[in-house]
Amino acid sequence: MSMDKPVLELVDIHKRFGSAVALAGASLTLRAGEAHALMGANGAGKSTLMNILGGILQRSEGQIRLGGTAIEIASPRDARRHGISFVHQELNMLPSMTVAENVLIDELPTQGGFVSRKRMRERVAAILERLGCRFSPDDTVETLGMGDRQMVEVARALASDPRILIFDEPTSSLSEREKRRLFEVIGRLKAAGTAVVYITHFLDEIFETCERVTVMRNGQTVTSGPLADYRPHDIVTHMLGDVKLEERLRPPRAPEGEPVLEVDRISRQGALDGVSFRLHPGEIVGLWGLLGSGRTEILRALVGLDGLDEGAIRLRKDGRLQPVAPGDLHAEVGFVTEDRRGEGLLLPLPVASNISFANFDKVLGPLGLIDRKRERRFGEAFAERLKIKLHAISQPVRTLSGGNQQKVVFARWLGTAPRLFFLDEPTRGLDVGAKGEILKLTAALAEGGASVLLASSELEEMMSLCDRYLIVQRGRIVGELPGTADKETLMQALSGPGTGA
Amino acid sequence: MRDNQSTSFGQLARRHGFLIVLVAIFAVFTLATDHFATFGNFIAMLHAMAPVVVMSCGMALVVLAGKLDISIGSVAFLSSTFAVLLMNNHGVPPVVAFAVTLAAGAALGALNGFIVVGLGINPLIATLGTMIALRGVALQLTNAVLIPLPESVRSLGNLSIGPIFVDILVAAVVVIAADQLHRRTVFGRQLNAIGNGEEVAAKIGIPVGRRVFVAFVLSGLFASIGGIMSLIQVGSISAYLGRGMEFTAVAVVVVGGISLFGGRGTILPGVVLGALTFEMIANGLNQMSANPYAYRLVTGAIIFVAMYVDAMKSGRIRSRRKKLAVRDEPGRSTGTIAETTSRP
Amino acid sequence: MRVLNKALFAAGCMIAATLPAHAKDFTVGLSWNAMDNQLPVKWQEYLQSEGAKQGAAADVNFKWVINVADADPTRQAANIEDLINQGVDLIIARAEDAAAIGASIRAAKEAGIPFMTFDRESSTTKPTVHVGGDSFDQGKTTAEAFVALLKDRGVTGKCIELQGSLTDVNAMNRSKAWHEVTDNSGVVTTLVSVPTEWNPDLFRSGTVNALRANPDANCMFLASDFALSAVQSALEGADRWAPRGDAKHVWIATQDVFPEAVTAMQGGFIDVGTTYDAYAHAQEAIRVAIELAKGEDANCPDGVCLAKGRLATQENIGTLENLWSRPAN
Amino acid sequence: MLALTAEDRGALLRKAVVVLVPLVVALALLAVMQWQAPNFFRPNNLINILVQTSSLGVMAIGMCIVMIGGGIDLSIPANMAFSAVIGALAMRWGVPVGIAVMLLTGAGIGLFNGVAVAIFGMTPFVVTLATMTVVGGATVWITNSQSISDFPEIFFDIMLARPGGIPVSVIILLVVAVIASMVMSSTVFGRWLYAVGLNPKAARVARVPLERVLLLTYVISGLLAGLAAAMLTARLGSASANLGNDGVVLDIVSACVVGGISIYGGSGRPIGAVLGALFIILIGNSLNQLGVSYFMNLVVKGVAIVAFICLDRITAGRAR
Repeated sequence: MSMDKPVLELVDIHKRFGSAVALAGASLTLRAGEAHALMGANGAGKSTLMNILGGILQRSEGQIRLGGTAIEIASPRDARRHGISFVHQELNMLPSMTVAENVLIDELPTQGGFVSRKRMRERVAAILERLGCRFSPDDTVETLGMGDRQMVEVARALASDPRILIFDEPTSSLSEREKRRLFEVIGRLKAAGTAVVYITHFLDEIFETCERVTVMRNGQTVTSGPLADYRPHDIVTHMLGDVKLEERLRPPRAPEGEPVLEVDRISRQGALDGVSFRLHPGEIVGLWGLLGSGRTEILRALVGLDGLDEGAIRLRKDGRLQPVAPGDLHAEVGFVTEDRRGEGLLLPLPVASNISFANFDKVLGPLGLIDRKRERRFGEAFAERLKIKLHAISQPVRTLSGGNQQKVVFARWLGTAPRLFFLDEPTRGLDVGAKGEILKLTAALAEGGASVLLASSELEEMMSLCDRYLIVQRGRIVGELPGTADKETLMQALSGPGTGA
Repeated sequence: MRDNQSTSFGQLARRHGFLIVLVAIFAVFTLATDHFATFGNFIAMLHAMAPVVVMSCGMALVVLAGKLDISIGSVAFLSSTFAVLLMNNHGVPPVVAFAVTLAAGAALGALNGFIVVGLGINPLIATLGTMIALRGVALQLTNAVLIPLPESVRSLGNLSIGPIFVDILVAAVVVIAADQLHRRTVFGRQLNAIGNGEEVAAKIGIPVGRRVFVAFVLSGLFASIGGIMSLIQVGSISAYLGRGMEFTAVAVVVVGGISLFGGRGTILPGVVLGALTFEMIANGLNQMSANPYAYRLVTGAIIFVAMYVDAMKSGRIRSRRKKLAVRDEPGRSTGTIAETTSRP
Repeated sequence: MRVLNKALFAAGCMIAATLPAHAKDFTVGLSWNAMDNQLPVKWQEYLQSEGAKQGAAADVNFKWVINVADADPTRQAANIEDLINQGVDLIIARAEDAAAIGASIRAAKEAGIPFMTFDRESSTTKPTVHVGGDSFDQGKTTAEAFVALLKDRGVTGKCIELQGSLTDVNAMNRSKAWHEVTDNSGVVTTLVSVPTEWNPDLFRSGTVNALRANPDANCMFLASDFALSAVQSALEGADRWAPRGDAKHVWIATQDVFPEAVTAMQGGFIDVGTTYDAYAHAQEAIRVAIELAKGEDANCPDGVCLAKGRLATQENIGTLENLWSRPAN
Repeated sequence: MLALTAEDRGALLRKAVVVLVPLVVALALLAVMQWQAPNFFRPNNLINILVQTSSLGVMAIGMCIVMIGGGIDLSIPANMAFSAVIGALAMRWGVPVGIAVMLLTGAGIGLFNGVAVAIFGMTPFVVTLATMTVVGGATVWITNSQSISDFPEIFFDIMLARPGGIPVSVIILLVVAVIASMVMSSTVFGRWLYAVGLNPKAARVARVPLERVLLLTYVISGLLAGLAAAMLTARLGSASANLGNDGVVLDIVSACVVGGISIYGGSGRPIGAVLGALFIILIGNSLNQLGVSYFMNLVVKGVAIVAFICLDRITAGRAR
């Protein structure tokens, strides 16, 4: 154990938003010269904790101690004053401006009222030197690759000489080489005595760079200690918690019949790398991977929401597989996005309009106009079938609870009776009851003969439904498991080959 | 999103596109008329475009922040009106009167800034409202009548040092000052950063509201300077002062390579080249005795070209193409499928 | 509804005609296309003062409803419709658009309201009466005097013409008269004609550019001198603003003789001009209005009553009487 | 769970305020008119107001549809003048040809805007600004700034008729308003358009053909500009370049803004645009009759625009 006194301690932090509890006793202890991995499934409370540390949110209870003394962090500026700096996951770049300006934009050095390019260049060149970057402070950011931009983000965080530096999923858009460089940088920072918090979903990375790990689940710290004491598998187990193996909603089935969809080596630079698979009628296929592994990207690329660089998609039409463009495939797919409020629903519009949105052909009146009565009946029929709780079919969908909103999304696609369903985190943010209903609904889809591609972070959910699993890592499908695979095997798959532990 | 290897036409057009157009226009008029490419005419063009350049500088600052100010014509008109009325009806000395104009311009800009930043109203609508209202006030004050300036002030319009008119120098000073402000001060760089992405800028810690507010104040101030210059040149104030200037300035800015999406382009030489483009067309067509209304056609066409280049630069057209281009080639072989790939 | 109105109006007219004469209210709707220079202001002033003066003598009590259309023909049409609906007794309108005003004239006719076009004639529909300046005669007077002057001085004039708005009948008439007189004079040729849309800025830039393209130009014809200051600036910039007798002098023929032009003419900068007699126009308009009010013939041949302008030269400018634009001193 | 959240109460309040305030303002205005200028309430004047509203209203509906999709079309008045002139020239081949040419010209220019905005992704503001410049210049060039009059009588007979005392142009406005309302509320296109304006991402996920929908909005606004051209040409008896005066575009935008159509897209209804147009005309007409100068009218209009948007924003509850 290190004898050093901790640089920073977050002790028993609680955070409530109204009646919702985001943090219920989270603790974190950072030491100088160490990288500390912060792990947790989606919604575990990592970002809330970091936002409290960064001064963006204020805690409800608990203590923050810096070098042993209790402090308040009232604003991002405050955080910086205390020597806390962030490298955000999404790069906050000013693309048309130079690297130097990007790094120092909020504290440009001046001389006689004018920005001193010379001093700016010198300061930034020194930081870039420390980072081992080969681009110049005068380069325009938009001419840099993603990795270099990440370095600019790091440089900006370093500009204020922080004692504590937080990396939030820094490698999600980096190539292998760029990743190596980042790790070297982290190594150098540690050597210089900086305390590093490293948030990631990639297990292999933490074993490479970190000395210590804290795992959070449901707003609490569940375990913390030297990384040497953990195996990858342990961490996954802590992250996902005790997976209660409920009864399967339906027994796994082997693929049967002719494939309805064939995906052939689709790629997009930086996101997907030669993804291929087949989908058979009536089966539920789980895309199993951690957040950021590329499962969402696969689904979105297939329906044409994001572009593709190469690859082919074939759909069964008239008895044989025929090539389709992603945009055209969209017409055959019921797509439930992970961002229900941002992409799934038209929040201010009535429930009825949201349900009828993809089903206008079924609610048209004699003049080719939408028949309000039929639209209402159509909506009500689904509301009843899916047990959507509402007081009027005409109420704005915004006013429904999350679970009922999600049912509206399902209702919309059910109406079109598609052969394919792509479900991306269909139960995100739902309570237990609503989750169960959505899962049953998913099973019913497959029973009805549709093929389902399901992406979810929750293992129990996957295990209660999937007929087989495609293991997704770094935009590739690295393996496949049958529906009978047990929890151990599935967890192992996440920390398996390619994660490099 | 932007891939960095996309040189070729896009960047070429961005770097030199408009210079080529400018040279072409220059060549055409030089060949087609006798007196186009003369020193005297060049000075005349600079003289004529001086007010436009000044007003466009203010517009450019606002546009660089990713906003828009279509009230500049009205601000110019109203703030100049104050000066004229003070001089003509109250015998106020010109220096004081014009100081009032500048103060009024800045104040009206501050009004715009307040509506946009303080009340959080879309700049287009906000300045549309003030554009209409301020023009109304000015017309009410002048009774919409053409009012000549006192002789002593009017004669300033042709004041020159050697062959160079003073207002060319004023415009030069303003444009250089605005350019330095944009390129070399903290304010200017942060404004540019806001234009790159308001949310990003806010996250990094730039005081977005304050900077945008000041940009509107400067826009109003520059509008009033341009108003004074235009006023003195014409020798009288009339309802035509500043009319349509908002659109001219937007056109100048766009043609000068300053992106309406904000954060891209520079005041020098952008604004000057933009203004020169339009002035050359006006002057050249005039000397060719072309139909004066052809000017608007050519102007519009030039704006379109500039905009196309702008859209291309911002990667909109390209990315769209890319998306559309992803079609399957039917002949492709099937290859191996993941069902059979290795297991862990 | 319309029939009823017509009937009521006709009945009203009959009653009015048979009643013994006493000072009766006569509401005039005055529609200005725009108030963009001193001329309409003066017109309005004179119309109101003459209305009071002549009206008192003829037992007609003039009342005025005035609106301005800000140079927009659509708005002017709407404004006149408003006047019709207020049931005015006479509409006097200065048209923005010579063709578009026809619709308003027709509408007034349908409502049984007499319509006087003022200053600018309609090119499409005949109003009850037109009163205005004789702009063709105005151009002609100026052009003839100008040609005579140059002949007398032995100068061959190469002129720049600054036209007005091409939608303004007066502007077109002046240009037509200028060309009719000068084109065959052998003394004066027009090198270039620049349309200004009555925009002072175009007066300036038009002059600058035309001089640039035609350095040998030595004379100008201005369709109006209301924006003289702009022309003066341009000439000063080219170092051509000089009184007669100076080698740099540009010979200038102008129209309207606004206050600045009076001063310039007195200073020797402008050579000839023809007044646009605001006072005479107003006087004539009121005379005709009173005849209409009384239901009598206004004595306008073809329904047109025109007041001619007077020639102004450097010689007589000091002595012209009743010149509205002479600066008070 | 089903109770109204604060946000919804805000939305309700907002709806109420947005409807109530213009109503109160209009009523107050009418009260003043009753007191100060009783002529205002003569049936003829009221019809006159409706006639004036008709062409502005038709153009405002076009703008409203573009704005619901999140765009703006500054070229409507210039397009209208151009269509009027081209159509007027085509009148020599008969009235139906003339009117058809007006509509087609308008729609054609709309198509051009639509392609530039929807396909090439250019900013609507500048695209339509450039179109405005080009088309405006072309109009002046073609006509040499002169008016084209000289139409067959039958044109006026049709367009200026007053069946049942109601002018044809008012009937046209009503028909367009009803159709537009139906299209926006009850057709697939309408639903798509609201979705595109509200949330393009969600619309894309819900399989809305974004580009085509946006393109169509500009074609519609162009078509309606052509229709307004026919109405105005008949009313003025002439077509000329200055039909497309700068002030008109401001009136159109003002009508939409006052009529509760959001500049950010996704909300508002055509009937709002019509009422907004009525409001703008009403202000002009009543201030005119009260003897208030046209210039103060401008001031009132400008302040009204900012005030309405401000009201909308304050009551909107959430920032956009």
